[in-house]
Amino acid sequence: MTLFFEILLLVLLIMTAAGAILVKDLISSVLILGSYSFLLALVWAWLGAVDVAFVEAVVGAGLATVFFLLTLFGTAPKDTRIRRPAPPLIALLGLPLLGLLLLYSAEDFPKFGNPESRASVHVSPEYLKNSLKETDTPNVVTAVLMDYRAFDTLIETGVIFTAGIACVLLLRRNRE
Amino acid sequence: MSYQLPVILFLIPFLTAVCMPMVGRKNRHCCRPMALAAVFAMCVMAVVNLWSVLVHGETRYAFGGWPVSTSLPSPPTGIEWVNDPLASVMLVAISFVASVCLIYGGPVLPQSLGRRVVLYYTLILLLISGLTGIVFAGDIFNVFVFLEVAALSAYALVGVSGGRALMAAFRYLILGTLGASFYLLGVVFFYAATGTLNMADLAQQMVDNPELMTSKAVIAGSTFMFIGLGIKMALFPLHGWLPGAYARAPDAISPILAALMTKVALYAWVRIMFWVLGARAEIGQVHLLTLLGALGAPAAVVGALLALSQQDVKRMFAYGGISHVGLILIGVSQGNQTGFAGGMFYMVNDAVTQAGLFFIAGAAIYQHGARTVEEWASLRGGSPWMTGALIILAMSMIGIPPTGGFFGKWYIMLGAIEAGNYLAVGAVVIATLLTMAYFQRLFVSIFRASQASSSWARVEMHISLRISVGVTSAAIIVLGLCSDPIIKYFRDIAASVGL
Amino acid sequence: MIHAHDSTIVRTMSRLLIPLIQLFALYVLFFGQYGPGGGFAGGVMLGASLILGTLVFGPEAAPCLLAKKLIHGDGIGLMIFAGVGGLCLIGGGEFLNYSNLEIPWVDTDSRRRYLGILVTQIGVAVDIAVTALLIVFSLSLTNNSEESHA
Amino acid sequence: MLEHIEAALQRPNFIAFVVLFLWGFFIMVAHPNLVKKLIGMYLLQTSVIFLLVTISAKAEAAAPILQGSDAVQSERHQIDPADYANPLPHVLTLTAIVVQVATLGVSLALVTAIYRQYGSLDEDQLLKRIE
Repeated sequence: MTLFFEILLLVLLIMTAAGAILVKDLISSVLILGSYSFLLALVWAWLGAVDVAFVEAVVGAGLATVFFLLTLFGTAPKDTRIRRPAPPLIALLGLPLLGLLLLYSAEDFPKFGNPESRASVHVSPEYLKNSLKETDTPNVVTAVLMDYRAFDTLIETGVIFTAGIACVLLLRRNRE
Repeated sequence: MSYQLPVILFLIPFLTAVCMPMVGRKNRHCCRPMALAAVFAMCVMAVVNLWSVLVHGETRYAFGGWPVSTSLPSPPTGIEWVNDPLASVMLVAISFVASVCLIYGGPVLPQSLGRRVVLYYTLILLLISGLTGIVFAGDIFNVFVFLEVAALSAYALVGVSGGRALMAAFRYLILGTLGASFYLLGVVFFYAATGTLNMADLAQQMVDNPELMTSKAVIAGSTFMFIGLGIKMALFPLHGWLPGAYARAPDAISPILAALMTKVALYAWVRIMFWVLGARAEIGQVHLLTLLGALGAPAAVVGALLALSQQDVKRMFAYGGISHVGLILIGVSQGNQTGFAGGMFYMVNDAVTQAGLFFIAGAAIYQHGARTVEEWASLRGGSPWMTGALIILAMSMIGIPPTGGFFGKWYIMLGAIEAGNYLAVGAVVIATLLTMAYFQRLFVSIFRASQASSSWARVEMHISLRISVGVTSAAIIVLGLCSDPIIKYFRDIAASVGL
Repeated sequence: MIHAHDSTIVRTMSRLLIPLIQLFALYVLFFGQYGPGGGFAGGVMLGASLILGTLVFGPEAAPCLLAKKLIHGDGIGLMIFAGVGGLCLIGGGEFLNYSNLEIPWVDTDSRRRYLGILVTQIGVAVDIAVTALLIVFSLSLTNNSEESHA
Repeated sequence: MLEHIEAALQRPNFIAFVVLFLWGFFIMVAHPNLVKKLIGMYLLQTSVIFLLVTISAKAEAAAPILQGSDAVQSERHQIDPADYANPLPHVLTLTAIVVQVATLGVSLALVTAIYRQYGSLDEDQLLKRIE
């Protein structure tokens, strides 16, 4: 796999993530977050996850940025902190340790992109082989999302419904 | 018919919650009876489900008719629910506590709700259906989605009374999302190592190739899952969100949160620990269970210690809850049947006790406006129901014979002695002494009030407060009296899981 | 806080864009089984087109009034999804098992599942569109514009 | 020690995940501004999803959509799973992205309500104003 362009994409991803936080003005940091989500949609598309790239671009970049901007228009768009607070000591010590622990466990992960990885041998060939016969839908991801694991999607829609109700409950004052 | 019971049990609160905003738009007074009807129907169905599981044994429900762990050699492609003895007992406890909390919730509603009371009841029903889903789930990603439904409704319900509760709800949201992301990371690690999400299939793979357990991906995965669920169950080092959230939550909500949220997260970890990783799982040469016991002991002691130093009564009961989570973890991680049975029995009993405690704390605020320990002196003239129930609840928290608390702690200690780690026994004893201490503080402030102030007007409790407080104390006594069959029931479950 | 946008370029551009977005959203929704996209993406795009309409044409214009009407139907999408799932229970099938939905002129199991997937996608799209509107309207509510939805 | 680094270098996606995860975790916990905390939370959740999808990637694998000739081919049962990306993580990612935005919506509602009540987004000023 010619990895050069992909490494560039990953580096750009990390840079926009860092930029989203280090920028002082909240609105520009939100917009950088929007660009981060679009970059992430690019990464999904490169990895072959077309459905996810579509939803990430629409929901992750579109909807999340609209929510952020609406909140910032209603509140203070400036990060009032002039001098950035020094990061607490335990963070400077703890996080690299956690990072090393994570990297230490990288060995047993499948190599990037090898088809014989445990994840792509056990259950997913079943979806690929007989999803077209059983559900007549060429797009296997939609078949799995809406039929094989339809209950997850039902509870997923329940989560969205809860979020809508929670926002109205928290923000709408009654007019009694 | 009994095959479809789990889904009907889930659909009752879920569909009522979904159609409540539409129905409640016109007349909002119909939403409370609808919620009560839904929860009572759930109670009845839960008892029928328990009876059918006792008669017919365990059943597995495959959603969408796809092959699941029943046809195990072929890979499970669908989502599965497990309707086994532990799940049905837990469900009876959840629906009973939820219905009592809803009865209690009537007069104690946050005042400024007005027309939004419809949405308030919708979120409560969504919280209950989320918890029902976790109890039945047989698929680790399904547990994550149900955790999210329950967590999102809990964040909003904590923040609904405005003011300082919003800040507590925001902190609860940040830590809750952190916990959910850690749990999802654990799911990703398990999926990368084994390729499946079905719990039974995971367990089968752990048995088939034992070197999987020593692979770093599975070790890191189970650690992250434990950290994620540890935050959700407010285990000692990760409990930062709980006191603020429960103390600031509206009085009708803290019983539901205190009694159900942490217990169901603990139940999810027990399900993963014993049904997926297996009781004999070990990292390096150290048994996973001894690690858990080592984490449970300080949680029990420090939780009770912090409760001792609290002024706000609700915050004191919240810390008591944290110490009880540690106690249950000690019991469950002794690695023998008595410990497991004691831990599970104590979990069911603690759900009822925590609900009762927060009923009394809410009633004290509602009737006498008494928030801190000193102000509880005004309870002296309160109705006999309140002080009577407080005595029974204190006996259950401390562990005095007729109540269920005693038998739970008794079997936990028996399990610890049987397993031979006396550190855990010491932790249980110290936690009990500290619990006794902070309840003694409460009783002193109530009964030491000088004779002159006995002219308090006898304030009669609201009828629904009386019913809920009475029913909880009765339930604790009943749990205590017929604890033997329940303990034997849990022992068979422990035997079935290979303890 | 939402007031009509004054520059004519934005207004004319969005007058052209909004129907296009909605058309594309419906395409994405109904062709989610043949190509990328589906219930989630289609629903959010429907919501986004109405949000664009309210932001640009102000609270009194048609898109915003339509959005305010839509807001009250916040449970309909979920009812469609759970309803179809529940219909499979009749006749003893499992929940969400579309193959034993009794659709008159459809005989093969896979065709029934195909239709089941299509209907549930519509349910998901409606639910996510309405919730996106709900969250946007409640977030953009300021102290003065008092209007309550319960 | 060397083979650990070498093993990690073979997996660029894992390194990117670790960097994003720690960055999001640090900001979410340590940054005083509430909105910046939420941006950190967004980054943390996205990093977990990033790891989930990169597990499903296969070298030279097409998107899992069986169109035209693949559809016919699948009728005759010769679908070779190696040349299609693994669909299951995509489904989990779709669900997780929507959960992420739902949590974001509720948290921003809380932030707006807090601002309306206390008038500031900075955690330290808020704690001062609460007392």
